[in-house]
Amino acid sequence: MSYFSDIFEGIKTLLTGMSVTGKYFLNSRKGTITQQYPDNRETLKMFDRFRGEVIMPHDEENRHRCTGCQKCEIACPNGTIEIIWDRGIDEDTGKKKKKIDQFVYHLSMCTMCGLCIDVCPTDAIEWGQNFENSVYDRTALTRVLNKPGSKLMPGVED
Amino acid sequence: MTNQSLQELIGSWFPNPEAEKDSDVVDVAENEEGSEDISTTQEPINPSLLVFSEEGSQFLNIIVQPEQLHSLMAQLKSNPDSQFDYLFCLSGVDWGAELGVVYHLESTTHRHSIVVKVKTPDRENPTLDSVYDIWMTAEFLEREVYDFFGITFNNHPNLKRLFLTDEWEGFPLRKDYVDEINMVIK
Amino acid sequence: MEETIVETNFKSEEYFINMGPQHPATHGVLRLLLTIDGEIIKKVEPDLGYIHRSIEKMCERDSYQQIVHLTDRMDYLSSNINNEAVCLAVENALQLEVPDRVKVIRTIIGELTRISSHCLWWGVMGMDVGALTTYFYGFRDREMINDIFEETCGARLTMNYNVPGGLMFDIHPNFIKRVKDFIVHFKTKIPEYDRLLTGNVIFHKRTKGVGVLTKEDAISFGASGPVGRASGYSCDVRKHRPYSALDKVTFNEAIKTDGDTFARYEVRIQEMWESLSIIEQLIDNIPEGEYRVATNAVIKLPKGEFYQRVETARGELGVYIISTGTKNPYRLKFRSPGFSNLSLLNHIAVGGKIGDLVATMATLDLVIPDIDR
Amino acid sequence: MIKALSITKGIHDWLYSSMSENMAYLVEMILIALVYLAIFAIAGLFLVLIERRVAAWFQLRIGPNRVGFQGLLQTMADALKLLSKELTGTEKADKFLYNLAPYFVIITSLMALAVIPFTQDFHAFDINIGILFLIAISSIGVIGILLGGWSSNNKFALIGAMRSGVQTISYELSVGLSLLTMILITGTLQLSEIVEVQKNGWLIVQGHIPAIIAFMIFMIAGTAETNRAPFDMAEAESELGAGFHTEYSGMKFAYFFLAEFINMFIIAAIATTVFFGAWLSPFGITESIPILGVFWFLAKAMILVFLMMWFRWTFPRLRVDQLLTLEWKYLLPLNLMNIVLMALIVWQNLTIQL
Repeated sequence: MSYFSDIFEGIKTLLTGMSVTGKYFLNSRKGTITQQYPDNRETLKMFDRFRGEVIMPHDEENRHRCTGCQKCEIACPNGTIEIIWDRGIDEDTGKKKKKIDQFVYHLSMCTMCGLCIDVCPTDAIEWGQNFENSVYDRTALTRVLNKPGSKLMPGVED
Repeated sequence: MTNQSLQELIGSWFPNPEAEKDSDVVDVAENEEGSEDISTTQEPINPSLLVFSEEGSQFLNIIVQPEQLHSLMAQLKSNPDSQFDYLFCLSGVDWGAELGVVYHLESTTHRHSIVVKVKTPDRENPTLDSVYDIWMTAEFLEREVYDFFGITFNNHPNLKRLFLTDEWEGFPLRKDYVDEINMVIK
Repeated sequence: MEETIVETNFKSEEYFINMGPQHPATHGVLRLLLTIDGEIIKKVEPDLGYIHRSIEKMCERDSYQQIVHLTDRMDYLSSNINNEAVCLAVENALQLEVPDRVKVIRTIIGELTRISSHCLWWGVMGMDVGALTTYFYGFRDREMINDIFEETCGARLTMNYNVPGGLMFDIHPNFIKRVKDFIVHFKTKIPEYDRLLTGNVIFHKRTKGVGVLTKEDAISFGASGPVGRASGYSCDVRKHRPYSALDKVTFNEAIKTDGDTFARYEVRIQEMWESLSIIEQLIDNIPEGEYRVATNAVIKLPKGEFYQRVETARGELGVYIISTGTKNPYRLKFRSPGFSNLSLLNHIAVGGKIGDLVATMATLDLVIPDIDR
Repeated sequence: MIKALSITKGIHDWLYSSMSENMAYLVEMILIALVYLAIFAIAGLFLVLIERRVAAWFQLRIGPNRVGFQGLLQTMADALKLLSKELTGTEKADKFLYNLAPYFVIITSLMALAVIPFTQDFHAFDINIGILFLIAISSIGVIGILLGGWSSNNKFALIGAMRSGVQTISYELSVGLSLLTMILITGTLQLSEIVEVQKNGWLIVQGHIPAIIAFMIFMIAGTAETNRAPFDMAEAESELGAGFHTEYSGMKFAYFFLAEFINMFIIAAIATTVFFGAWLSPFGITESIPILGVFWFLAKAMILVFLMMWFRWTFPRLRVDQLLTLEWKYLLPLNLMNIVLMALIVWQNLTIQL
């Protein structure tokens, strides 16, 4: 009588499946896996290494660590980074030296591969944890990372 | 099988009629030059029409003339000692002067691998034999090569553009392909 | 006078259907041209190239470090294994010996990637045969792995964690604990997967005897990964050509002989167990040491040809580099598993119903960017 | 025509006293129709919301909880959005049939709704062939699906429609036969009388083993009849995109959508009436307060609706040929055997009377 045993076996497997979903239904209050995203902004913290965007940290005196060596520009696969540099006169030595004018970062082209940060000899750029990058105009995604009037931190090049 | 014995075996299938004349050349080690004709005579110790090389590669490389490609491939698959039944990679290559295809073969029974290379100097209308009837996977792989390198395969059941549209001009993976709008040269 | 011929026989007519490029079952932008007679499939013709980015051409102008990050975008579900493949190829070409620590970490993350890919596949497989809830259960477990990746590598999907010479940075201090938590968690979840879907009688009816691929055809079509192994063809690169730390671990190659959709399903479920066992063997034994060997800033490969095979979640990935000794590869070819697996779709789907085609495609586990490199 | 509650009785008397008999009759009919349209709309929207919440809870999600308290107004907002949507369609569609199809579907479900005995007094249309009427009406809905799929000039829609036709025609048998099994006990087709019989115990208790089998068959066949997963061949979104309503948009799509949920409710309501004593409370605890009958009826129906949702969010979909195998090889023979068994039980007076 495999006809009837098939039916019973079939019903048994179906009930087993229903028991799995039924268990989750009963525990649905605490088992929720989705996030209530815009509501949990306060508590939502990204991991330290999260790659949201490239930033250039500045200290209190508006100084950064970028020497304008352009290694990141060469390492970038997509032409995300453009460094506009000029020659400035170093205050201490009085010699002419390369310094950055604008560190342009096109977030719209960035694939977050991390090669620029990996290759940077002075740790001038690092990952920012901001992930809310949507804007109304894509030109807003082109950013100048060095703040206006910022200078090179002393002692970086040594 | 070791590369050495494979080389002896495969070399014996395509003996070189020219080498028959100076019969004291029995060295089958490396880099013999072959000529264009297929010989019907069986001279197992003679050097072969195929060019063997292991330089700069982890596999045994065979360079074969386009005319012998299909018969070589058929033998590689069917011979019980070689049994290369798994074509795991088929790549088109633009060597500058000539276009070609590289076949990576493996035997699932003997677990040895081999590389077969075929080149054609005709860049305008390059034509090779299809190996679709030997390994079915070649149908798609050859279409891909046709799409990007423009190499036509004889006896292919359905040779048309696979990735690109039918109206596409040129073959993008060739070295001389120019597309000033879409290609970003660094 | 004209003769009128009256057709007396009832005739069925074959017709075309465009399945995709926007279709729920094609998982991306794959277009299938179906020739159908009623419900029965007569021919399946894939039309590709909707998202082709010509990664192989891009590689010819990129440095070897930059190539690695492009491979994230091929089979994005096993991105770390793709990275590993290029890195191994470059390291082998340079004859660079990476530290054991790197090998072990690469293997652990690779196996985690495989589990996460299979979790996603399991969810989507259920969805394709109509059980929508599996999708969320699969994603729940995948989320844990993604969190591990995010903490250690900084990204969830396109991690670019491997660089030629080792890893971009060391593992996060929480890594080992989180992985162990995951193992404990996931060991209770696979039996649940079995109860929900594997044992289900409707699922059996939908998958058994559907899309049968014989061993000979599997080899001839170049099928690899779970698709090949379900046909009884031992094609696990991890077993036959172990790379990284895979020669230090013991695991079974999941092989089934039926070659149908259910066999492919079972192989993947079993692979999750095997991957868990590999991670368990390694997670307590991560050797101390460097996480990276310094390479030249500009990597130049010696003249020659290099081929590296790895086993991604979908099958055998090959990286074929032809180098002329410059900083860019002369030609770089990716042998992608999905491409070969797609090519056999017509062979095994013909004669089935539309529902069979969907179930078959689900177990081929196609990732379209992998095909449209 | 209507056994009115006291309020409705008041309206009834007022209407007949204030205008001529024919006029009052007409106005009363229109009023009843409007009431049922409102029930249709509210119940449909509510069931959609329930389905979404239940699905979310099965799937470890939260579900809609933004619009209104706990998302109560979410489906209302969706309906408003659908109202404002452009009505698209294919160029070569058969416009007349294409536009007609949704009305077939909603009118049949409205008609079926009229026969449902919500409680003793809340019962618009209590004819003596109630069950027969329900079976007859519920199979007209498939014409709407067939027309919609055929006329929209889309191959996916056509396949969906054909599958739906095959499916409904087959499963109609099982629905009918399983109800017939129960009619052997009641001896009447009139719904109110079927409920009367159950004062001695719900029919699923009275008929014990064959009744339980009939109930299971009815639930399976009923799920199939409403084209819901695991029998949602007509839609099968992973195979056919959206099936027969691929080319419908805006409110026309919403009609199909609402009708599907109302049909689900109707199947649950029939099962409640025939197997679970309709408005009768368990063990007669609130029999003295007749107005609570609506509550009991809806509670029982909702449990069955939940069961159908549980099916939907657990099981994979069957293939179209397996669907027919299930009907013709399993359900139909079982059903026929079951009728004989039930006939024996009724003949030998083996029913359990409480």
